[in-house]
Amino acid sequence: MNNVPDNKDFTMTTSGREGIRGWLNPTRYGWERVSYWLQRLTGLGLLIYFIGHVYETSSLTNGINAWNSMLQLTQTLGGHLFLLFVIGASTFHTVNGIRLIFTESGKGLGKPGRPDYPYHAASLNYKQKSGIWVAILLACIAMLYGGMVLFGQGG
Amino acid sequence: MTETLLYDIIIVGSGLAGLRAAISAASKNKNLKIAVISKVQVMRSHSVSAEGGTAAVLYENEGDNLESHIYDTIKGSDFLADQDVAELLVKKIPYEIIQLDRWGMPWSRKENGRIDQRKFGGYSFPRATYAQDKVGFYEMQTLYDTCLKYENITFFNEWFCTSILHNSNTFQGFTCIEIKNGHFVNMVAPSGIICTGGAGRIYSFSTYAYSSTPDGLDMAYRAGLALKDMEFVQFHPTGIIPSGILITEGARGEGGYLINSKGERFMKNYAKDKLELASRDVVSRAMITEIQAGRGFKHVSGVDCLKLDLTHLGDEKIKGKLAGIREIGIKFSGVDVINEPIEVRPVCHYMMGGIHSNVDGATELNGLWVAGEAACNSLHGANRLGANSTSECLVWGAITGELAANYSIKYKSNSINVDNQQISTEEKRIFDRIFRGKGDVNPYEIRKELTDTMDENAYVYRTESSLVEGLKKIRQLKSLYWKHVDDQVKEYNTNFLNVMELDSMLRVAEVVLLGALNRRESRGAHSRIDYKERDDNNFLKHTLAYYNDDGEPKMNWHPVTFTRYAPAERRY
Amino acid sequence: MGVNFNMASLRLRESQIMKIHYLTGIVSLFAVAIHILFRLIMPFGQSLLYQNVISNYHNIFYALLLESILVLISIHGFNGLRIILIELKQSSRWESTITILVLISMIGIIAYGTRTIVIASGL
Amino acid sequence: MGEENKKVVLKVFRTNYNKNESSHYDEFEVPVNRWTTVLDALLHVKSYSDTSVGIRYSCRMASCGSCGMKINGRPSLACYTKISELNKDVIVCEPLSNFPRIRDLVTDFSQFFDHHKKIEPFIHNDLVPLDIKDKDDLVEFEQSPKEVDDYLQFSYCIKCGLCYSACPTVATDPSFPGPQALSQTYRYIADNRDNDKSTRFNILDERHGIWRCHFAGSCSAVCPKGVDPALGIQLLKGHMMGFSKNDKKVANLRAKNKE
Ligand SMILES: Cc1cc2nc3c(=O)[nH]c(=O)nc-3n(C[C@H](O)[C@H](O)[C@H](O)COP(=O)(O)OP(=O)(O)OC[C@H]3O[C@@H](n4cnc5c(N)ncnc54)[C@H](O)[C@@H]3O)c2cc1C
Ligand code: HEM
Ligand code: SF4
Ligand code: F3S
Ligand code: FES
Repeated sequence: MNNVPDNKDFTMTTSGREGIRGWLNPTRYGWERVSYWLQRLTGLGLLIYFIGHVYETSSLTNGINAWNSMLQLTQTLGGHLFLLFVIGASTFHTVNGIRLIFTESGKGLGKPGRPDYPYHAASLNYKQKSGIWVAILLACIAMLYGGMVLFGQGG
Repeated sequence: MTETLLYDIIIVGSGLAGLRAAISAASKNKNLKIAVISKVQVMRSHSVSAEGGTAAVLYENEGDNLESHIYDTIKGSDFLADQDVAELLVKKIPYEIIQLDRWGMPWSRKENGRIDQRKFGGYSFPRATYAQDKVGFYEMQTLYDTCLKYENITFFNEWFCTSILHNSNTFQGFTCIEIKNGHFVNMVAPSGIICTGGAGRIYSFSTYAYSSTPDGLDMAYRAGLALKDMEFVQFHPTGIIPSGILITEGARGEGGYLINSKGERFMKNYAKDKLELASRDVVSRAMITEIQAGRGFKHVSGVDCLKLDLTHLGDEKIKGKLAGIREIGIKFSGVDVINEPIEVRPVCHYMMGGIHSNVDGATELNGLWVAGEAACNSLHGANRLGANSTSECLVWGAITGELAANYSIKYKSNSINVDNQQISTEEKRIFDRIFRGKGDVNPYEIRKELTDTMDENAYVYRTESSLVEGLKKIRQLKSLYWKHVDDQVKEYNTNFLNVMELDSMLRVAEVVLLGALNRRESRGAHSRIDYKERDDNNFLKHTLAYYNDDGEPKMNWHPVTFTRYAPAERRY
Repeated sequence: MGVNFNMASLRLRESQIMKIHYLTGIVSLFAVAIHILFRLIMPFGQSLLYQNVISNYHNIFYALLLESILVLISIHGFNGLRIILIELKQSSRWESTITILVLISMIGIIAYGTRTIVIASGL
Repeated sequence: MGEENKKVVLKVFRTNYNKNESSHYDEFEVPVNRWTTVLDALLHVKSYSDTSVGIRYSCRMASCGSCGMKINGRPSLACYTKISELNKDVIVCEPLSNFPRIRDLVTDFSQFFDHHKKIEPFIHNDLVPLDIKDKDDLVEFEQSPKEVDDYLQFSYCIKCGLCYSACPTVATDPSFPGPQALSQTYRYIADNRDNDKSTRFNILDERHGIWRCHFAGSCSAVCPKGVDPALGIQLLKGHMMGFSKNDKKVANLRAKNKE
């Protein structure tokens, strides 16, 4: 315990720090960076949706009219698009999240070994990348299906 | 007044020697305040480039013995080594190897868990202790990390030392420039250790890091200390073209061949027992002879060369033991050594000479020691065996660290009485005469001319006329109107440092040439076409050069210490 | 500092928090899956009819499911928010503030959602 | 030097000291051949065009870690990037992100080094004397080649800071140790000469510690030495969570008389 670093040592010199600008172009370092960015974005998006959803359902307590007028709000084009985003986001976040739970517990990354030039980082392997692609793909499929359900009913 | 910092021990240079000295001193007494100054960030010192191995006798019950290491070293030196020094190295280095193991060094291992060793040029037993082909790098890392254990070691990253402060014959401190902001600072202490490494950047074709310039040697030289045996410059047989980056001798130790344009292993004509694993001077001379006889290759850049063939070693051995070499080959030469031979040429690699010291690394100034490549305690004589240099750094790092610590404990800071005159003279020298100096010749062009001259006139083979011509050229360059710094900003001014480095290069190059001119014999790495034989009657002695106020250096001689072996003919 | 009273003693190790984060993530995956399945067993439009929704709520197991989703996702989501925020700016003041605000919002949302569930399920 | 004598334009980031630190880019035309590295080109500029370019360099063979900079937007070693590989006529050199700037391409590494120091990067072992005092201690640890391979890769780190420059967490969080320091922790934990996990776990199990890595992988993508810091970090997390069992057998000293 006595070795916990003392954060006060580090002054807040952010000079030279990339800051949130570093998020702007998620593709420049490869798929893992895209995954990082999407996981954050979808996580935040879902949180907003979740808060909204809890608020939305609270109208149940005020009877059928309140519920219906609340539903009315979501039955718009914008509402449907937002719902579509939520479907995609939750699919991606969940699938990628499961991948990350494994990864961040050290599973599926390969073993350290003697690196051979030209170096290929074991951790940025095919399994990981395909995990990300699958998450994106499933998110797209879910959105397509969701779109069919939502818009198919002439919403 | 300039700022003054007081420490108990100041170590200039943070290569293997400097860091080893710091740990040795720091563990001696926790209250000693130790400063480690380096013109590069501490862990970036040139020592990280060492590749092949560190020589030590580890397996006495498997056929190796200390005596054999001592003899190999002395024979390698062409009998110019001080024999007591060689003995001391050989006795101490096994400790250092095991010590590094305790500190986390990733030595390459045998299947039974013991430390592995490989063959190296000039040794009669596989004695080069290795960690893949990045020995120096791993040793540096181990020592650096271990230094972080000691709260009493302070690193001064990117501080450039310019001169030694002393009081007649007692060391007092150093003057430095903090590169980041350009401040001029005095560092004073009862004792100091100079570990500023080699100076191979006085040659153009060189394995050294850009930071390996002779400012440390020059600083001692200007303070009145002698430079010893500077004419002995080692040319390593296998530097790649055009960069001069080294292919370690370990590549030949693992079984690599040198071939000429007829596809012959020509070394059989020069060293029929040891072939490619003869000592470096022998192999380099053989290579130049082959090239001059027209049996060389032409590199696409137009340079003559020979080839190093590793293709028969196989994929697995190369990837396992020479991974770094393969990487260097692919990246810097465009050749994958698994598939094809790589073009190589003898390249400036090591300076046997340095600041004159005794067997303990003590200099002519009380309280000042030297260790590592900057020192010349005469371990290597006229030619160093590969893998003996990192050994030297570790052993004398440890010795001088301890001696300096004892000295500082004994004398404390009350021996210090800094001469302000010296400080202001130094301030004038570097700021008035260099930083604000005037000139119209581009110093970088001078530097190029200087290093090309050295390549041309003081390479593997030397003659009276090449040396005289070289000396003339250097003196002419010196007299040109070049000492000026275009960049007048204080912060991180590398232009200023480059010009200061050049100033020292010119002086030290002159000493190298003059020493070579005076030594009218061929011994070890110094081969004179006009004096082909070793001449033990006249030249079995060390060269000393003393500074003489920008006049010609004062040259002198110094006897060699013999304890057990009389000079004999040297064959491999 | 007032905010920082004796947080240290209450403080979970960051590895414990991450375990909770992962666990809440995975468990809520199953919980949400059931929640959505309930919506898909009948045509989507019908699933949103007030009567159907309320009758779902009256199923005590479903209500408990909703409650657990509420708790799990609040913990997971707000912890995620906390992570992002403490990476953006460092000072013990900011961090304590974030921790407290996140805890308050978490509890607030859980309370507010629980109120809905309790009332709608007619308990 | 014969061969294709091409020219490229180097666009170099400059801090301007005179005009209150407003920065700009300078352009220089330099001749290149197939071996020219970005470092060679910059040194050419320094020698013959503008001596004031601030740049840090030493070994020119990718082992000292001095010359990290952003080349065409990507953290790279200047001595390890050949112009011919870049396939561009304009090459943009900028200082590494996430380090305070000192001058032009030179950045301040003190915080980066501090992070490294904080993780106590040296062997901890309370069973064996770590400093050799006398001849009786003159035995090495028994460590098989396979056990060396468990940590060797992480030992390749040259402290160049490229990973630190690329990591999105470091970009906003100066207290986060960063990929270099974290992977060095793994290096020592994986080394079977070390027997003290708990101290290092305690150091890292902290608000701004190891958990602030979200496996963005950018560190491993830019590492010039194949260290793969992301791998070390995730493996370390697995150990800290107790999800991966630690099957490391702490090394013994070789019995003195055993062959
Ligand atoms: C490519 C290569 C491979 C090699 N391989 C091997 C090998 O396999 N085995 C072997 O035994 N040897 C080898 N050597 C030789 C060996 O590496 C060196 O002799 C040894 O590393 C020198 O170490 P050092 O501690 O003396 O100095 P260096 O490591 O050279 O360090 C010099 C230090 O001094 C500092 N310094 C210099 N001037 C100043 C100043 N004015 N102010 C402040 N600081 C200053 C520098 O910053 C640096 O920290 C090799 C050499 C080269 C070039
Ligand atoms: C349903 C299954 C879910 C799983 C498996 C899951 C998993 C994860 C994982 C693994 C992370 C990354 C943590 C890290 O890298 O440090 C994460 C982050 C996050 N999650 Fe989830 N999550 C799920 C659902 C949700 C939901 C529904 C929300 C919204 C309320 C949410 C909000 C967040 C937020 C805000 C983050 C922070 C982003 C970050 O740290 O980069 N998650 N989740
Ligand atoms: S991990 Fe790689 S990128 Fe990071 S400092 Fe070490 S060598 Fe450089
Ligand atoms: S880039 Fe940063 S987020 Fe983790 S995987 Fe590497 S440390
Ligand atoms: S100069 Fe040493 S890494 Fe580039």
